[in-house]
Amino acid sequence: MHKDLNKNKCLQMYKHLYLTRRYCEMVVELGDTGFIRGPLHPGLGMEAVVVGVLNAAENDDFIGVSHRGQAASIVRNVNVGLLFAEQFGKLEGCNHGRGGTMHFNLFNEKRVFELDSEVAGKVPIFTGVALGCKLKGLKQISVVFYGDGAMSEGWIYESMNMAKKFNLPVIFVVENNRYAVTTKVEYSCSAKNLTDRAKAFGFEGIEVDGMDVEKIYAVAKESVSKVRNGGGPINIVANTYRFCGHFTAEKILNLHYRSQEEIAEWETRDPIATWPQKLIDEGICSSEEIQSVKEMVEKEITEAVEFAKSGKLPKPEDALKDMYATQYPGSPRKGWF
Amino acid sequence: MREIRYLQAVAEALNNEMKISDEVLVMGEDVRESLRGVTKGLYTTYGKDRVIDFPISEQGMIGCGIGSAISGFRPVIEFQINEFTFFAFEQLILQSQRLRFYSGGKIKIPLTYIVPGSGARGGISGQHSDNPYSFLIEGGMKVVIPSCAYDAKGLLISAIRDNDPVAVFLPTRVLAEKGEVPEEQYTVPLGKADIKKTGSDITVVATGHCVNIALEVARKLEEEKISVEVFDPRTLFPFDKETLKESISKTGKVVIIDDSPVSCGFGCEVSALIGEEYFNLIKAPVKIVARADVPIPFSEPLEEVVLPNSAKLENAIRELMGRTNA
Amino acid sequence: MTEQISKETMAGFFRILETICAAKESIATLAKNNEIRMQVKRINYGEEAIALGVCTALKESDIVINTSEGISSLIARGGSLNAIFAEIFGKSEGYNNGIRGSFNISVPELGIYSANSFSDTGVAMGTGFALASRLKDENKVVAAFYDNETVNEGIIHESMNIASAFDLPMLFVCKNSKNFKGPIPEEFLQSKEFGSRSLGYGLESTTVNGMDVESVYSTAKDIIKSIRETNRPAILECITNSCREELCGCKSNSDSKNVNCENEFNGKTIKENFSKILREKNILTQKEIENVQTEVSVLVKKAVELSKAGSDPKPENLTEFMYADEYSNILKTGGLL
Amino acid sequence: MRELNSIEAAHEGLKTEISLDKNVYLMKKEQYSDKKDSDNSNKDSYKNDKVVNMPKSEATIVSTATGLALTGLRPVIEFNRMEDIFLSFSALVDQAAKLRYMSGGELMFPITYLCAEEGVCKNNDGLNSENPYSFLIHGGMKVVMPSCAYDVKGLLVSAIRDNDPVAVFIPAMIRSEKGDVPEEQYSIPMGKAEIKKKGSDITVVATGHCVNIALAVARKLEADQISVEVFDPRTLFPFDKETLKESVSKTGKVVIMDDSPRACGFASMVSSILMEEYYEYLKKPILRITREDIPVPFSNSLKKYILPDGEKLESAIRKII
Repeated sequence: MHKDLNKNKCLQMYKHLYLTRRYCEMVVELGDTGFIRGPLHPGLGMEAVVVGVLNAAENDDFIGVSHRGQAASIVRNVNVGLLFAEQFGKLEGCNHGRGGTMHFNLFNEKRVFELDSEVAGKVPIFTGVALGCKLKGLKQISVVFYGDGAMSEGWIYESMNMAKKFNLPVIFVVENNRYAVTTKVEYSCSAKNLTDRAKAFGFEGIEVDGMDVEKIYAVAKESVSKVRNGGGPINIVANTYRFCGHFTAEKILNLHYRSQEEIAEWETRDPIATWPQKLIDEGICSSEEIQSVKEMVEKEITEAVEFAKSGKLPKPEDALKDMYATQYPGSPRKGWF
Repeated sequence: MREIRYLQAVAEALNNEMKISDEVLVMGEDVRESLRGVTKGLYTTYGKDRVIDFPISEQGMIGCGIGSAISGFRPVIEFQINEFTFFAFEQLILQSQRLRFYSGGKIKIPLTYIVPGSGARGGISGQHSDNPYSFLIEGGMKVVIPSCAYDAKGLLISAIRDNDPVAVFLPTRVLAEKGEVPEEQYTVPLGKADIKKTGSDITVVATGHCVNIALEVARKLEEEKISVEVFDPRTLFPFDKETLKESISKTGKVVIIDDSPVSCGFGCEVSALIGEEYFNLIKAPVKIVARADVPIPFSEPLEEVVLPNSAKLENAIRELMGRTNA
Repeated sequence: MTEQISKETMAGFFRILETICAAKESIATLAKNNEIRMQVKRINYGEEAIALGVCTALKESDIVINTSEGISSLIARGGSLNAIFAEIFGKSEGYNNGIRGSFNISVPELGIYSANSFSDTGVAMGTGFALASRLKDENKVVAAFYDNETVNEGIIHESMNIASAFDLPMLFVCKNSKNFKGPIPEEFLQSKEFGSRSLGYGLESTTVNGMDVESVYSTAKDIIKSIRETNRPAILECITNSCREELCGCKSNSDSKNVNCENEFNGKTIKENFSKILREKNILTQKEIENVQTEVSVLVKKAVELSKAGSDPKPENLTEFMYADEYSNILKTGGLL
Repeated sequence: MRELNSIEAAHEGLKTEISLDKNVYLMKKEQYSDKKDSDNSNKDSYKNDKVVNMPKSEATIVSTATGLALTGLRPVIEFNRMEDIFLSFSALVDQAAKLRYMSGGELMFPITYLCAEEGVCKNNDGLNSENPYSFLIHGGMKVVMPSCAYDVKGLLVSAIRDNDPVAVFIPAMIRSEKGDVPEEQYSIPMGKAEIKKKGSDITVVATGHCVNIALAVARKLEADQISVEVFDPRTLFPFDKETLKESVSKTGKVVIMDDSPRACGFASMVSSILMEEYYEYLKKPILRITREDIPVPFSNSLKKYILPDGEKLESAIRKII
């Protein structure tokens, strides 16, 4: 076990993993039953990456996560009810019903921003956050997560170049779940190793098993301290897998891009199962303690859903508010009179 | 005649064009598996050389399309998400649209862009719900937006056979609708509007799924003896002025309903056109019912406010009719 | 191994080089005298050998994607001076009917295409030509030029990734000038040469002295041969001292008649070095060299005279240039009421 | 008062703003200068630590600025070629313009995009002659377009102090035109139009360098007893409807002159507002004098055909009156 991982921390990480998993499962359930609108992109199977990295980072570091990065809010102790409320389109939600599923903004309080409609678009934004840290002399670093599909976007290349040029405190974390929707990473990415993309710019690229939260934690811990001490950007490539489809609608699409065997094989490495087993095997904690975390989580989830369901819907007449911080009469223009 | 869904009509048109001509290629993201349903089954029929999946690199993909179009192919590029047009905006406008012009008319770029599922899809929020056609119109690109299955098949075929870049927008809200579609290949000419319903009191210019809204409102108002003419431009650019002129000279009143942001949008262009050329035919203000100038919010009650809908259209029509009646 | 370049070829190179230099000098003079609408600061010196070496190493059926400094490649591929100058004067006899003007001239009949861009985004277009060649089994190679200005654009990344992932026959020719003060390589790139970025795409990169016609030609010849055989793209990085006022800030053109960059480079260096080699190798005598120079300058003068007397393009043709298939009313009568 | 040209005025405003607010940074691409020597000296005198030289990666520069805003800075980005707007289009329209709303009004993006070499000028060829502001308006971004040196400084200062993304377009044609500019820092409120010349017969809505053309035409027509009111919106978006209402209620006739594409352009927007809200005042068709829907060709003889100019404006006014 890593030296910084004491019993408390280990159990805490388990809670993060399990809560994220339960949250995602709940979201899918609520989506199926019509409580949540639109397609959903849960990160089932990929929880360990965000949990490992965020536990290694400080609580005030800036985090930009992808549409499968729900774990980030959970690690930062956000009330899960705020996320549910947002997905229910309620006023109490973290974006007051404006952003919805893929755009959780908890930046002001928790320094976490989930924005991924643009695939790679958040990467330069968080490169900019790192530049801001540097210009303002802040000690924080910026960590940005993106998928293997986003690696083909020009923005990644430009951001990596800029990060290296300004020696920015930023960690690029690739959540390599092997498929950009249906396209295999070997098909779309021409680099022999994904870490070559970073090496091409002359900075470090580390590959790590994305299903093993301890290994991720260890790699992230070291990277965070290097980056914070002015070592410049680092690229972590975490190999992971999503157990579910790209989005919830995939169930009805009848796609054949991966085999059931492949999924089953990856499922044996599920961090939600392997991590507590390891804790018990190594005698760090008892199965009762694991069980009590589970119960705590179930309670939290139930309460959160209740909270969200009882929330208020935003008032229709507020739909045009908050477009601009400095308001002028007549803007934004209504589309009708 | 048989009835099929809008999306099936699109897929059929594409499939047949690929069958007829080896020059037609399909490019896009996840087009082999066909996430959007437009390219379903094409990969197994035509193979990897004609149905090409791209990495998520929109600029590179459009560039690749331009190059192969100049070399004699007719690529059909699918944008999986409407906002992806923004990523490749430079390639779309400055290159694909302008290369022919700046080469002095020496080259042809027969490209077709398909944007399946444009517009709000319900619960997909601000960055996946745009209808970016006004941007392309301003850039000078030909834009079509079929409103029913019949038009979809005919217009897509025309678009593919056209020798310039044409953007085809397929609004989410009509994709599942059924309509009569002939089995054989036929074309609906670009630049020709269609009167979806004739009427004598007021002209409603409606685009894409708004045509259905307009028809619904028209039927409702019929009971109140307001006769609404529903004008579907089908091709937004080049716009069919003549047919509009005929309609206006009959009715003298216009409401435009269009699902893109109002400022500098397509609605403004039609209104300005009327104000400039048909001012004397008009007897009342030209009203626009369009999206408000904000991104689409996630929450349902908010989304309803931002988007054009039948209630807003009805209000606008009533106001215009009332004003002149008074 | 590279075969010896024949004497005839070398003599041919000299004539082309001389033509390029003479044309550019003439353009610079015309620009300074405000006889053509071209900004002096955009005229580029020092990339002649690259264009010459690469273009002559290509087959006639191959494709060249030009940068905004396109005149060298045009002349190297046998473009007509008259049509080039007519275009620069904006006359209808020009290659693009006077529409395109001084930069980015596209000449389909010579296999030269150029994007409407100062950022050389035509590289992306190049992948399409290469794809078409592969699909049609034409065995063409596409040489796409780009320079320091473009090297940090994401579109380069996307194009290289696509070319490599799809095995397209493309040669990326990077014109890396050490003089450009804008994106200074040392400052903007942590890895020493742009070529090192090829790692990210699993590509081979070769670096040559871009001031040396022979080495550019023979290296390009080898690489192109291997591209044609393997269909694998490659990168050729040519280091130059080229100079362009807007990028290196020197006042080479504005201040004096002499085209002399403070960075000790101008087109003449390449020319003079090359003619020295020709003399040393007894390929051309001083007399013969002078003869070529006189002939070329006469041709250039004639082209300028002819172009000045050319006819202006007609507005009636504009819509035809814009659209291959016109429809009634495609254009409004903007401003022509 | 001393006279400055527009670029000098812009840099003066920007420099003062940088010294007043520690959060304002200038981000620019490439170190070379396109401008004249006088501008160079201006630029060099920026405090070095407040200028960030960015590699040429437009999309990422714009997006990076969005990130900077998240950390509380107020970046000013300088664009020097109009193709930059196209290259960074998604970062502008899909990120900067949308993220505040999508965050539920929690976040703020005080960013200024300074487009200082915009539009047609003598030596610009087609590519640099793009005028892409209507694209940004359609994307919901605030756009200002000053028409003289005084407005340049005042509006730029307002734009920097505004808490939202604002694009400031300084037309290439007015770049070197001089005007009176006070030395002290002042601001011109955004969203406020200005009547550059009063008149009673017809309102000419003119933007950017077209204001000067309109003024010249107005003076010329005075001799013919045609009194032209020249309306300069200054802020294209949000557009000042009230002032336009006053003007049109007086004249009842409008010509809109704008140097951007016609289809779905700024002129269409103004025209549609008139047709919808102020229809009762209108006595005549609203004519638009804009660019053709064709890119600007290189050849001078064709340029004249494509671009709006005084002749076209004059004939339009005469046609209406």
